[in-house]
Amino acid sequence: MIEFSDVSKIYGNFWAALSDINIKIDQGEFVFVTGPTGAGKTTLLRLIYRDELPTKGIVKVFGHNLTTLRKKIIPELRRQIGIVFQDFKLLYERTAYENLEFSLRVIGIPKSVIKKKISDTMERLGIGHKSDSYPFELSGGEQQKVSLARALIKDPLILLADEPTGNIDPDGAAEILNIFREINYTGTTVIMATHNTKLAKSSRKRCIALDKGNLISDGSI
Amino acid sequence: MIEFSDVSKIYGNFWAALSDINIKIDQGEFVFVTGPTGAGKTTLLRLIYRDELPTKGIVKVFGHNLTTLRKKIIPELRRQIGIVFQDFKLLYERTAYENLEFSLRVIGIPKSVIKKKISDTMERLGIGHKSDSYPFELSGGEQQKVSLARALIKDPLILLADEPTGNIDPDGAAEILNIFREINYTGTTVIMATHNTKLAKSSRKRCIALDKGNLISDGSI
Amino acid sequence: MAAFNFILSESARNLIRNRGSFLLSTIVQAICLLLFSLFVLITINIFRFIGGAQRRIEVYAFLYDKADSTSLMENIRLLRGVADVRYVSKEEALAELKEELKETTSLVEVLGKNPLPASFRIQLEPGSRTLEELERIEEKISILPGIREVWSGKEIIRRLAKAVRLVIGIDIALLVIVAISIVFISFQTVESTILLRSREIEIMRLVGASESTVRSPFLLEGLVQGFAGGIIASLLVTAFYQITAVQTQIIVFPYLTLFVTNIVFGCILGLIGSNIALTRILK
Amino acid sequence: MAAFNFILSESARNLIRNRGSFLLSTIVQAICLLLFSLFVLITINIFRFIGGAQRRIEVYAFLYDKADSTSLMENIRLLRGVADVRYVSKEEALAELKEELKETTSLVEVLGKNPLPASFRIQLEPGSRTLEELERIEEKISILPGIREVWSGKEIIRRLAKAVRLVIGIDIALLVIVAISIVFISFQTVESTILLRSREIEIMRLVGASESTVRSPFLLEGLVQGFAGGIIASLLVTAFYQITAVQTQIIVFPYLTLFVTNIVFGCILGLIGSNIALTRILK
Ligand SMILES: Nc1ncnc2c1ncn2[C@@H]1O[C@H](COP(=O)(O)OP(=O)(O)OP(=O)(O)O)[C@@H](O)[C@H]1O
Ligand SMILES: Nc1ncnc2c1ncn2[C@@H]1O[C@H](COP(=O)(O)OP(=O)(O)OP(=O)(O)O)[C@@H](O)[C@H]1O
Ligand SMILES: [Mg+2]
Ligand SMILES: [Mg+2]
Repeated sequence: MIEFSDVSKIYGNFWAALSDINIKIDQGEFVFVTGPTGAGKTTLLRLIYRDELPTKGIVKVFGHNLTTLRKKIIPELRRQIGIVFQDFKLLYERTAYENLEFSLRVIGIPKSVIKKKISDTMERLGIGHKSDSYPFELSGGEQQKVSLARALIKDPLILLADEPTGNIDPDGAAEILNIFREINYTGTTVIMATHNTKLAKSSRKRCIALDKGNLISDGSI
Repeated sequence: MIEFSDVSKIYGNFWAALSDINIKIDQGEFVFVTGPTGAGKTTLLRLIYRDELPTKGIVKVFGHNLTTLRKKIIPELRRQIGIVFQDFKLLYERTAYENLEFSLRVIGIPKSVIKKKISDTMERLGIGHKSDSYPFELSGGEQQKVSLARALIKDPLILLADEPTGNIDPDGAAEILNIFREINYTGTTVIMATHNTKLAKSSRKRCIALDKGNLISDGSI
Repeated sequence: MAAFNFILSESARNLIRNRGSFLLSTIVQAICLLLFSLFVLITINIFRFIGGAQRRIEVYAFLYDKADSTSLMENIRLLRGVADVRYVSKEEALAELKEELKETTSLVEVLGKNPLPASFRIQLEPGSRTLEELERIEEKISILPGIREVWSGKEIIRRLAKAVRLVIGIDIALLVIVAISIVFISFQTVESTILLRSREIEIMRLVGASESTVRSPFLLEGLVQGFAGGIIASLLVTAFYQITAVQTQIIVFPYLTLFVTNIVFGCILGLIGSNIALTRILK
Repeated sequence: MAAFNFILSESARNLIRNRGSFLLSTIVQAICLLLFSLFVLITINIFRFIGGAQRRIEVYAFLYDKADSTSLMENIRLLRGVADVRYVSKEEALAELKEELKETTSLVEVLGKNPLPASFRIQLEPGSRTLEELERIEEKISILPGIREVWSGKEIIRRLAKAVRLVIGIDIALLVIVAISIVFISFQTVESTILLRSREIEIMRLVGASESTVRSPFLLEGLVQGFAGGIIASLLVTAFYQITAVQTQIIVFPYLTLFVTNIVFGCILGLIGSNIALTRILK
């Protein structure tokens, strides 16, 4: 379903964020991407949702070679992918509720059917009481949960979560991991980037370890 | 040096982010503020640099009652305080170097004397090679380190660090904690908010634990 | 398209958030269009005046007192380019002068004898109202026996031709300037909206919005602005119409045409401007 | 102040980043100022014309052929408000008429006898060039023996007074409109810069920038914009001066004054506009 073949990503002609990566992730897998700061975790995820193109090699998602994918198809690709951004990427001028609403309406889902969906998802993450708050009125962890809710709400085929617990306490992190496991059971491929090696280890899932752009291990640990 | 007397902070008339907090922090102390998401850690820090005023009670910093402090004095107060923001607050349109330069020039330090200082600080945090990168070209951890560098570079009397290791791997976090200890030895008061209770515990420092706006413990643990 | 409502509400949101610069740009566009309308108006009236003047071009041929007016008239009437010839006797000429000098009636009354000559007033066919034709006809008439002097409005024709060229030149120049200005203003406004919303656009794309969903609100903004500018210009033109044309009734004022033209023009140029902004900023 | 350089470079940065809307606003401001300059120009010339017309006001008193002109002249000269009296004989009147009717010399020559009356041309003192005074003097003269008829430019005076009121009214209205427009435009531009930079402002404040360091770049932006608008308007006025005044030399053109006024006016209004934006947005 997701396939990297000899993929390198070089920024600005000399900074190799990723070097010769070969990985294959099947539908329904749960994969951690670990590594220290600057290892290339975010870059790896960005290649999957075609925010960047590889400098070398081929990235295939749903069978499409992303390098040759027609521009018009990109939105359709992204609609199948839920993304939790490391920096949240919430709209500052909309409330938590409106942020979720926006992400659904932008892909053409009519206003009438989304109300219940939004409140359910927010309740599930424990931020139901914050639905009318603007991002600047939310604590760091609450913002992260809104970003998480936005990724979950569209029932994606692939969930990409970039450091989704960086601002959340250990108990909260464990809860979120449970939610990820649940949606993984329903068939969604989950890829989670984190520097929290301990969390990754304790979950006994496949773990892709990066360092300075190199793949240093791949498999359960 | 920093004194909270019966401080409550209520947002929007009903949401109590802090309730009846009494604490006293002396010059040269090293204090952790811990608690789960939404506990009020960021709010506590914001009261110290007078970004918010308490709804009730008195906050004193350097002997000034911040509620009655004249507006013209606020900049002078803030010049003594280095702040690592939870969301970094970097300027998107300036490189890492320019971000540091900006924060120094804004308080009237001439261009000529700051060059060496900036490169020294960046080297110390291991981001010297990224000085010409814009924030969007930096990984999450690297951005956090730039924010950290900006707080350290002005040799503050008080360092407020809000979740300064949220995007940094365990090794990196330990290094940063070492840097904090170093500048604490030179007399700077360090207050670090984190949900990483383990990190706080392992350092054997004073620890102010919050939950839902209430002070639940204060002392070394 | 389910996103249509969404696009509309997003556009409205944009406009409300940018209402200040929207207002400013709209006013400037309206002024441009108004300027253009006024110039079109002036042009139309100049052309009407020129047309009228050309139609009124006559060649005057003054006769000796003893000339044989009937046969002369026949000869002139046969000349190529001559449409009509009218004979004005000495008495009629005096009556005309009396008419023209209205205010000094007493002076005319005390004239002893009539010093004015009889004349032919020769009208030309439309195709012969040019400089060369006029010269040819003038020459042909002046050599006829019994003709004392021939006078034609050669100088007038020359000036009119010059005026026509000038007016058309200015018109084209102004049209180009106004069009460029309006496109530039739309471009400017939409560009700054895009910059202000660049984060929103990025996020829209990342959550899977199609290109048309991203672009439509901005195109709509350019369109609305052009439309608003056109409407305002049209209203100002209407006001101007009420003040001048209705009251004085001297000038031609194709007021409805101008009204529609302003709006159509504004819309098209607004769309072009926002389109340029979109293709320049959103690669 | 060590931050002065910093403020300058920040302002330059702002301007470069916003160059599009800066340009647009500056042009609009320039147009406003130009409009105002032109109207000042028109006003000055209208007043000069009115002054000239008032100075030329004369009362005509026509005499019976047998009247005693010398004693009458004495009497009139003694009237309050009369500055000077000139006697125009029947012959002089005819000569004048001849002069005026230049084109119809032949008509005047055939006149048998002179039908024109002799007259006094009475000039008034400056203070008496009002409607009431004119009526008083006219009445006084008309009852003198030997005076056939008195004619004065009452209607002209009435129209001039009306014109003066109108021109002053329009001037004040235009001044207010232009001033408000320029302030609004500066306000608008600076406001949108502030909104675009609100994050930067927040961060500046958090790292300890003084209020003046935060505000100065924006004030400077308003000032520079007003200044630029003034300069452009002044250059356009200069171009206009070269085209009209220098070549025709009919109109009065206090060209340097206008040049300076535009710039000063632009700067002050620009500052006011940006100041309003600052106090409104940055609490
Ligand atoms: N757009 C870019 N231009 C240039 N360099 C970039 C760009 N994006 C990332 N980099 C560099 O590539 C390297 C890998 O970045 P990436 O964001 O993938 O790291 P990461 O593993 O996500 O780190 P973190 O845990 O800190 O988020 C970093 O050194 C970063 O500076
Ligand atoms: N400006 C605001 N308006 C309204 N509510 C606010 C505002 N700022 C914070 N809050 C609320 O106050 C509570 C405490 O927020 P605070 O940011 O202090 O939490 P925190 O301890 O820093 O949490 P985290 O670990 O997630 O950063 C949260 O529930 C938050 O939603
Ligand atoms: Mg990352
Ligand atoms: Mg916080």
